[in-house]
Amino acid sequence: MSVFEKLQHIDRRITYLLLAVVIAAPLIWRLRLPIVISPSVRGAYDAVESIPEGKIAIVSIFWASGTTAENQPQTEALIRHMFMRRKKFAILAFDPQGNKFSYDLAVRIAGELGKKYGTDWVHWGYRPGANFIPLLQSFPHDVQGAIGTDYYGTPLTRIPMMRGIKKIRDIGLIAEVTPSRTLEYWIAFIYGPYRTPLIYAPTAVMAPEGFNPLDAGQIKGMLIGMKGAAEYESLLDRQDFATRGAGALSTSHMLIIALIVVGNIGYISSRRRRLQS
Amino acid sequence: MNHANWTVAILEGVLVFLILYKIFWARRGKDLYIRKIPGLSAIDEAVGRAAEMGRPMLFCPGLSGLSLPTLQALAILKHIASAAAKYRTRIIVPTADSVVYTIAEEVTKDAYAAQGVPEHFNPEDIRFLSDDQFAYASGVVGILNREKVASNFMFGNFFAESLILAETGHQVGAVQVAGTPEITQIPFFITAADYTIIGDEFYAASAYLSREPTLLGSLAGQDYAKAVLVFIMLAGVVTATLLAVHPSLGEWLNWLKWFSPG
Amino acid sequence: MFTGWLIRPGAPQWIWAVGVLCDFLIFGGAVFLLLQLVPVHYRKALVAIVTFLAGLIYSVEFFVPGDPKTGKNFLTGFIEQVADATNVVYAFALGLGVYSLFRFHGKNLARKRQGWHNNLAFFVAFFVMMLAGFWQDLTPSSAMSKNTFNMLFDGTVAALGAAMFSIVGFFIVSAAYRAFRIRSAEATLMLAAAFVVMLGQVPIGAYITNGLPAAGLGSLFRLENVSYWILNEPNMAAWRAIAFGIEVGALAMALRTWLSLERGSFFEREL
Amino acid sequence: MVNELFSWLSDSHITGTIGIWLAAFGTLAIYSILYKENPVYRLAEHAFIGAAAGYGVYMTWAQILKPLWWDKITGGQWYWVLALVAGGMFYFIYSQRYLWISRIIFGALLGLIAGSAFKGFAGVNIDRIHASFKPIYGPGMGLGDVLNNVVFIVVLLTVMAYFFFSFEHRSAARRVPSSIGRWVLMFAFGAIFGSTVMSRMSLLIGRMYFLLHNWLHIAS
Repeated sequence: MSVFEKLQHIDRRITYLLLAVVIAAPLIWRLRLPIVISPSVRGAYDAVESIPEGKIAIVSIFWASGTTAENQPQTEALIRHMFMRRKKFAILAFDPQGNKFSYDLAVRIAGELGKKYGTDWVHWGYRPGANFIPLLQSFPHDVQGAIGTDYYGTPLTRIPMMRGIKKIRDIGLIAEVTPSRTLEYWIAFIYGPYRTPLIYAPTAVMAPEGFNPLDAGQIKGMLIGMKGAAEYESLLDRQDFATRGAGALSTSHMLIIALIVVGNIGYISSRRRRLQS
Repeated sequence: MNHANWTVAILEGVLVFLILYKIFWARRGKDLYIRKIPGLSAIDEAVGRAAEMGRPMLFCPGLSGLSLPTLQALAILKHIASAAAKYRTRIIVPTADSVVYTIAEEVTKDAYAAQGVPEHFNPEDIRFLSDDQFAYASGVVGILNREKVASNFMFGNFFAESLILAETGHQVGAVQVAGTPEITQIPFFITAADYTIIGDEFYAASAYLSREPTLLGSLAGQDYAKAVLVFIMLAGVVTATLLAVHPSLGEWLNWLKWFSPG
Repeated sequence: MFTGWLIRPGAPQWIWAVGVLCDFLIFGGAVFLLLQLVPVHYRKALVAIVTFLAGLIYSVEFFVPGDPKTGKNFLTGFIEQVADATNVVYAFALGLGVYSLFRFHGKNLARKRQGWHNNLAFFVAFFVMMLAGFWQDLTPSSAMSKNTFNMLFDGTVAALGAAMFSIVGFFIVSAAYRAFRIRSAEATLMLAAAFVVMLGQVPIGAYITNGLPAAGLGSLFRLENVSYWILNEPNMAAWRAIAFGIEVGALAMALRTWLSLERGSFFEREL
Repeated sequence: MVNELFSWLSDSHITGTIGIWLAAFGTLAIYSILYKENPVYRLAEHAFIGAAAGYGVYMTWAQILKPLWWDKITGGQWYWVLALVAGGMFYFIYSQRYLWISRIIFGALLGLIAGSAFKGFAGVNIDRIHASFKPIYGPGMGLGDVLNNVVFIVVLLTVMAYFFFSFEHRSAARRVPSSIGRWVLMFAFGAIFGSTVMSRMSLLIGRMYFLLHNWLHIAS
């Protein structure tokens, strides 16, 4: 077998091993791979920066264990940013797993930054997905009545930071972190009538849903999958999981591209040889 | 859209009429042309190969429960199971849904009986594996490897597991024919399977394989139905362009709004 | 009978269970006997009629206009019940699936065929997981049952599912390497689109064309924008065209099924 | 005694750790298929199918049968017993003589699916037809818009032309659009492939991170 033929028939196990290595390497060691901030991530960052004093943000959680690799770092970057800038926020989960994950995550970061539950942040707990649309229709008029209680079952009326948060005008930003087709409802029921700023953090497959609304100004910014989270982290000057993960994304994509190129070099060269002989 | 409006009622009425008209027209014995679909012609070759090698075939009817794509997959299964019975080749059908499992068993048993070899039918080869997407995939991967499958057919609704099944099939050296109405999964079948049936070739498959007049007629009717859609959209483009140039025509050319949502 | 008159709400669950069983036998027996009265050559017609009537429920509900205020017509409330009933009836079929699994693994185990320990593992995993589920359901306040369930679920079903799913990542590499060769015009087009879109989505791709301006004509050629354009324009149009064909095909399939024109496609045997 | 033996189950720290080890071994067992089929994979596969089926039985009861059926009967709606009668019809497939009874319930299910197709067709397609009414020229449209709309319409028409089955593609007027359609299709499939890679890789990265971080504590 000539070199060119060999290039066309690399054993698949070798390619698997290469893939495992190029993914593990950026996760274990710090590799400085370039990260370019896209305008949509910058838009999301600016939207968080400009939450007015006295208003709170809502972080809506739709994700579960299946998409933690993409949605968890997005959630983490967003709430870390809010903590850092003293923007108060409430987490609202529409998935039972996401409920627990987002709570654990926020508790951890709050612990790191010395933030207090009830005054700096609050978790509104889990609402079944079936209640999503009815809730979007009811909470703008009466936040405390529609939400009722928090993660622990404490009435919102007894939570310090919720004092004065009555209607949708007291909400300064809504961040939707999701693997599903949920953005259109936020636009239809919240942005449309009330113009509350929205930011969208979808998984990579769902990202095309966001381009049109982004173009139309219906969302202020977007974090596309793990890559978006990595860009956000670099705006926060941090290198958490997403930065490493995005490194691994780059290396794994480069591996695929390199393999395709190598395979084609082998293919073209051996075809040329055959034609010559 | 909760209820049909006039646009929907008329449009669907026209489409239904065209399809039914062509079905009954074909049933009266009219000869119908159907263009060649290479992937479907490959099915017989794949069955023959398994028979020659004396190794089993595998048929995956997709991951969904009972649905229109699954019904079409079962119609294709009927054809392949008949061929399997004719050549006395084993066909293994792993399913991901209990109801689909029972119908698949029926279809296969019927096909063997129709070929006059009911005793060759082995009920253990029609299996319910799991209704969990990836447990199902892990089971099919195991079967593909252990049974040394010679031909692998994948027809029906497939999702993220499509590449797992097709790539494993390729690794064990099976000839693979696949078709799915799930557009996102078609590229993965194209890269890993030998023959891929694209788009609504999937719904043309049973007509193509059986040459049954009802199905051929329906296929011709579908072509007319699609032609109607093409015509509506072309007219829409022309109208929209006219309206963009001469907005004053809006009073006369207001039919576009019949299709507007809400 | 029993569940309707004899047993009152609030009775112990096991009494209900006995009642449901008795009623099942009574009603089931009655239906079974009634069906025996159907002459053999009318059976096919009966099945076709049932199919047609079932199809009428959803189609009539759709085509009859709703009340302008509520948006509902006379069937809307009923179809919600039908949807529930379909789910329930469908759920009872799970027994057939479980039967298939037990038959296959049970036979291998009983005959001690090669690899029977795998079949044993199947049964152990099945019962442990099922019992853990019911245990945590029956003792909602017990940390013990909840921990056990979480441990087993996270450690088996969730973890193995995620592992199997992530294998797609490996297979994408081997499939892309093998299939993306410039053998023909078609293959080259596919390769080119995949190449650009892949690069346009990762940080390193954005880095390659970072020198181009962020706005204006030059920005159109930034990789992430080219990739976005491909996905949003030609790809979306092609997608829509394929989908129209598929939808029409599905509509025709539905029509043939509804009117029992398709019979011969699934079942050959006479009834 | 038994309680003491199993008391560790109340400690979520211990069960969590065991869960992680189970998950890690399971993940490695599944990955072993990448090398070749082997007894470890086989064991994991069988256990996976078993656990998924056990979980499925429990979930079917907890999410469907209990709320939609059992609770209704015990709440006084006795006629829900009939659902069990209908469900029982499936089981006649194992009888030669009464097989046809199972066809009744199959027929009912097929009818329901077929009947809902009209709503499904309209829900998906009317909006898409409307969205395809794109002007190809007009004042106020930039060159980019014009080009995009022309590309859209050409792609839409040629791809649809490819899917006509019963017309012979003999004349060039028929053949050319459909072969352009096929090329466009391949281009689109390439784009779909490329756009899926990132999310699949993200999953794999998540899994690797689980092994390296949650299990081995290598990646910080």
